[in-house]
Amino acid sequence: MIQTFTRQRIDILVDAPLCEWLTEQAVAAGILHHSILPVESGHGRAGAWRDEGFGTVPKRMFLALTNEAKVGALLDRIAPDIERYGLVVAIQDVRVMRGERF
Amino acid sequence: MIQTFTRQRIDILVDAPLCEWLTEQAVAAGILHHSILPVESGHGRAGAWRDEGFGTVPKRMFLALTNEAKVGALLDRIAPDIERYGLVVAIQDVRVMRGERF
Amino acid sequence: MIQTFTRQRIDILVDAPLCEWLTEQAVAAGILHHSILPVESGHGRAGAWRDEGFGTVPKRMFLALTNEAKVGALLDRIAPDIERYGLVVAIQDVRVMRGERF
Amino acid sequence: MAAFETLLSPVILFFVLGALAAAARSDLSVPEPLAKSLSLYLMAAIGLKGGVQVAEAGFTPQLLQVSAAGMALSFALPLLAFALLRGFAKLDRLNAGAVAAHYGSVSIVTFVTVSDALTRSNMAPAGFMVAVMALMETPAVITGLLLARGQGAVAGGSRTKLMREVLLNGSVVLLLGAFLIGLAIGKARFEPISPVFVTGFTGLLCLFLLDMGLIAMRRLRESRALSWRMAALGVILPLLNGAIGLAVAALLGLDPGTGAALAMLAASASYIAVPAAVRLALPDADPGIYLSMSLAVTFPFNILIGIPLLIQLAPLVLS
Amino acid sequence: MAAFETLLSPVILFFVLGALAAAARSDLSVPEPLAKSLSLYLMAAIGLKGGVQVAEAGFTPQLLQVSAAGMALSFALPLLAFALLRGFAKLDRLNAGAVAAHYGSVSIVTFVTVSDALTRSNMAPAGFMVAVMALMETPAVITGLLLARGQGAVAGGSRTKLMREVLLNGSVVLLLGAFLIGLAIGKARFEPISPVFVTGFTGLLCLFLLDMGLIAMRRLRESRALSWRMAALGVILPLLNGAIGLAVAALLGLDPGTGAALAMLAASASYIAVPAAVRLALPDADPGIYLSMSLAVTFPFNILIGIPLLIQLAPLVLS
Amino acid sequence: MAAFETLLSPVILFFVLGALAAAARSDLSVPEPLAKSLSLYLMAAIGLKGGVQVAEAGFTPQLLQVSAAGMALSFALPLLAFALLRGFAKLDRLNAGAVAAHYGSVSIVTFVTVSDALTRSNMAPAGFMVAVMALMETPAVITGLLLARGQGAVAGGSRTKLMREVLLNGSVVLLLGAFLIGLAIGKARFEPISPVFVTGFTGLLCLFLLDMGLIAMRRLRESRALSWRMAALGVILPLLNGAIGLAVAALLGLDPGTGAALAMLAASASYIAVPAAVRLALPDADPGIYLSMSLAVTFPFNILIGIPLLIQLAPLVLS
Ligand SMILES: Nc1ncnc2c1ncn2[C@@H]1O[C@H](COP(=O)(O)O)[C@@H](O)[C@H]1O
Ligand SMILES: Nc1ncnc2c1ncn2[C@@H]1O[C@H](COP(=O)(O)O)[C@@H](O)[C@H]1O
Ligand SMILES: Nc1ncnc2c1ncn2[C@@H]1O[C@H](COP(=O)(O)O)[C@@H](O)[C@H]1O
Ligand code: NA
Ligand code: NA
Ligand code: NA
Repeated sequence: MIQTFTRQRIDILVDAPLCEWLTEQAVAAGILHHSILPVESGHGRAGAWRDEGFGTVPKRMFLALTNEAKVGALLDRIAPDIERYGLVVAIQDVRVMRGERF
Repeated sequence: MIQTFTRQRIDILVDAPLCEWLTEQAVAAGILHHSILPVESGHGRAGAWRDEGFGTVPKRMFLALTNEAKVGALLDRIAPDIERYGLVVAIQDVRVMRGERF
Repeated sequence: MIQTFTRQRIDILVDAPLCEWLTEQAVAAGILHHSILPVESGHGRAGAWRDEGFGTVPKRMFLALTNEAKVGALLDRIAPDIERYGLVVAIQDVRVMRGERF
Repeated sequence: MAAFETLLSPVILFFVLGALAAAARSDLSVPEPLAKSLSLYLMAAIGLKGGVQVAEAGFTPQLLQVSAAGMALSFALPLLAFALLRGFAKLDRLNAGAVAAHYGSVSIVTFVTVSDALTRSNMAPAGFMVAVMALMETPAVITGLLLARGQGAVAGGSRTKLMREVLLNGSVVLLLGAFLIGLAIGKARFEPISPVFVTGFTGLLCLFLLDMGLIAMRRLRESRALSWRMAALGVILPLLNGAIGLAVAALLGLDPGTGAALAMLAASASYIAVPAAVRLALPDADPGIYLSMSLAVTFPFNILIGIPLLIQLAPLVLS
Repeated sequence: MAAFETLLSPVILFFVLGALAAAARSDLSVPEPLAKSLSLYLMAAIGLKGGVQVAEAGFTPQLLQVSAAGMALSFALPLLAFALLRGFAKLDRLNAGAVAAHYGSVSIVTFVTVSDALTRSNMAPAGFMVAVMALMETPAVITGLLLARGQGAVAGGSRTKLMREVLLNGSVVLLLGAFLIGLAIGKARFEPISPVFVTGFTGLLCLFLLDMGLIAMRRLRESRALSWRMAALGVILPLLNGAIGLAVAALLGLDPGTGAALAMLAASASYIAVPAAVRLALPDADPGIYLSMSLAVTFPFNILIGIPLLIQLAPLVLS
Repeated sequence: MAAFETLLSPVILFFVLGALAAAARSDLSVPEPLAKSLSLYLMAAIGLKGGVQVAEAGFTPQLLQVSAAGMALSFALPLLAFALLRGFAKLDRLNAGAVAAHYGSVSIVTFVTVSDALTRSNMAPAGFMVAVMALMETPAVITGLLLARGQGAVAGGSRTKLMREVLLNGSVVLLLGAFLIGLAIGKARFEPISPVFVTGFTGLLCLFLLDMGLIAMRRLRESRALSWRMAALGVILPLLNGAIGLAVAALLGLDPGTGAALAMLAASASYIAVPAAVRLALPDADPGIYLSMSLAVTFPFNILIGIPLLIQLAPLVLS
């Protein structure tokens, strides 16, 4: 069976206008690769929202597979802003192929 | 390093027309916050589908980060309908920041 | 509490034109059910990309819940192509309902 | 001749192009937001045009008669469909009720296409038929649910949600709303927006039918759930329902265009609004069955055979 | 009479239809890409038309005067708003600054709607008002940030990003770019594209306002953050700002159409460009407040009451 | 003069606006579904128009001659490109073959833009050129694959998939399908849909080229893979291929408009259909190279320099 490596997956729900800021933080933390998925709607403390083009600040889902050290570095960088930017962060262990890439 | 908490992530693939029903069940189970991601296409028992606007019942991905008790409460509520609504449910442990929020 | 089973979740970031190839590999590995989520933009070795309709090869997110044996079979099938197709693969344990389905 | 003419219209040819492309497994596809946008546009356009026409022609008692007849048809046609689906296609009660709801309701795209064809054959239907169509969309859902489940059909909590889905369904609201706007503004104030809603109509309809051809044929290819008996009913039901509609039109003394439109509303089956409502109310029913029958069989049949047939028959039956 | 006329225009009626549909919790909705596409289209269209008009009419010193006045208004109006938001609505400094930025800036859709209405009342505003609008979009953001945070407002790193967001904002670039294109091509070369950008304009505006009605009303329904004092300011601020705009127009000796357009730019509040910039620069401010006030209160107020009022007043105030 | 005229057309100016906005890092962007919808629209429109024109003009032996010549060019031009990519730009065999496939194929947007410009200069190309373009899209892919990999190029399983992708590619199907529809309906039945497909054409093309300007420039900014030698070939290849195309046109005795269109088909490089096919067939080739060369260098070069040049040259070369 093909060899796998344990790395981490970090998912961050982030406001679309703050996406660029977040990816810059990720790069600064050494996370050079990521993907952004669309989010259609949601429900939070501020009530329900739906991306209808106008009238809300829509969310995106930032997703990166990387190693523990870099996840730690990213968390340290964004820690002071998590609350005020309303970031929702989830970290999990994953198994990946091509371990050297992450 | 910043403190993290272990919580749960629940992903549910759900038919778009049943999305509202599902979020009501989540609220009733105490899960007040969630996000909905679009799904583009898929393959299931009923064959392949693709969201082309008409002619299929498209799917959405319900996603919530919350604690074990609330996940349990939600599962209990939806258990009788999982089969007939064709829900696909996946639960994982995740590490989150701001543990009190989830 | 409702009974859950441990299965696996496999996420694969794949170029849109290779999506059909990937789902065929999945079927050949016995993974008959999957979902495809849209990806909006990203950053990789080849720099940044954004799905603007033209001028990039956009990515999709292949997602399947299945069992360990089938995940292994799929990995074996795609192993020789992971590098040249630039697949990003992540595997995790998940808890599911209706264990017999996966 | 007139039938052949209809088949050579660009609208129909684009439908055929879409169907052939999907049959040949081409990767041609229309982005989903464009499909949804075009359908909003078509509904707004026909609603407005209908309203403006009624503003011109004035209210007639016929409007009320035809509305009543249309709603009666929508309530009643599922009964016939249900009987055939149970007896001939051997469907269980649940799925038979679900399918029956679709055949009692209407297909907006079919209506738009028949109106376009009738207008080109100098038999433009009365403007109020748009309102009649909107009224016919939902009664069938109620009959279908009762047939599928009996009285205690829907649990208390979801009943309000279902009623909202059925009565305030986006297409009903947009059609009736645009109809009322057309009524309110009349012909003069309609002028500035008529380039978009009238002049552009047939061309945009071509693009929409290209997509419908693709979608209908792809569904046909994917539809494992479809037995030959169900497929046969997908052809028989529009013929029966259309004949009934034509008979009602004759009883009401409608002109050929208006009568043909009513007949086509009876003959057509919903595949946009009703599937969403039925998925909610009858989650155990198999969407593969009702979507395939209405969209992959009845819809193309109506477009390619029903409409030309009707354009031949209507002037004969309705003096 | 003229006011009533305005309310009976299809553009406004589609807005009302959208608002009613959302109020009744219908599931009617416009796909997000269509909404964005329509807004791009509207900006390109008004930019082009403005440029072509200036190419015809030639540059006048008035153009510079009104541009300067518009930018001054955009810089200054947030001060008044800030004072009222702090004093009357009891908002904290941060949120008051954030909201103030929106009221100093402009709503493109409101401008488009008032231009359409003015043109139909034979008071078409001067072509250069499009450029004035583009210039008014962003100064208010600077004032708003200074009010919210004081001088050290934005950290060094994000300052460039913010300036880029503010100065090279998509809508500013498209409006000014299309304006310059219109200027460069002039009337003759505009002919081949005028069917899309002129003839189609009002019809497509109807579809866009249908969506804005839906969005504004849904936001109103969801807006928990809104106290009655904030809601009241959502009505008072456009009245005050509009009056100030009208006064400036009178001082500059503008014609009724151009003056009314300037007044409506002052009266309107941004809900597309500014929220994105403010989310970036003042992440601690509550989007629920500024979006609800500008989009769910002020925008409908301007469309339904402000525009008809202005069409009555402008000819009286501006000789 | 004529060249300058072309550059002042709104279509080109919107392309420039998009490119400048992207160069300045503005956040202006066109929603992806709108871009895809516009490209579908443009293909349907030119297909229809070409078909209607051929229905008017009748079939001529020229149609067959030019089709054969076009397909020959598509098969052969990759050879020249391959030689230069290997020899001058030092690309490895794989990437050279991949890029060569793009330069043998055609850019639909470039064709549409040159047709528009030629028509405005009273040199409208013959209607059948649309069909020629569709026929030229795919032969180059076969040559490119053979060059990249030699005979055993593609494994059995994926060969059918690739053939399907290449032959039943959405754009080929839509172009030829719409062409046949145009042929079948002729001028009279085209009337009702010509407001959308003819009158609206140039305006919508503006919006599409705005987006292409944004996309081309963003790709140029992101393209790390591009050496100056590759960039130089992005300019040299269209000049060479265009000259070859013009020579073939002269040999065939084509009129200036038709000949110029053939030359531009030769000069242009695909960046929509071919990249998808090549990603499938040559996954090891670097998309950064072929997308950047065709989209970020050759496409803008053809739009801004190639088309004006051709409009000057064609009347001279092709009597
Ligand atoms: N626990 C959660 N799980 C999933 N999505 C969440 C969660 N909390 C917040 N969100 C998303 O983030 C948005 C903003 O949340 P809030 O900051 O609470 O208003 C919500 O509308 C959701 O889309
Ligand atoms: N195991 C699975 N993994 C991922 N997606 C699934 C899975 N099972 C079902 N789905 C999704 O749910 C849809 C309906 O499945 P089914 O109920 O089997 O027809 C499929 O088309 C997929 O999009
Ligand atoms: N570690 C990662 N985490 C998330 N997405 C990734 C990762 N690596 C690559 N991707 C995605 O895959 C695309 C192609 O990556 P690459 O093959 O490195 O150019 C990127 O643009 C991202 O969208
Ligand atoms: Na019916
Ligand atoms: Na203002
Ligand atoms: Na070429």
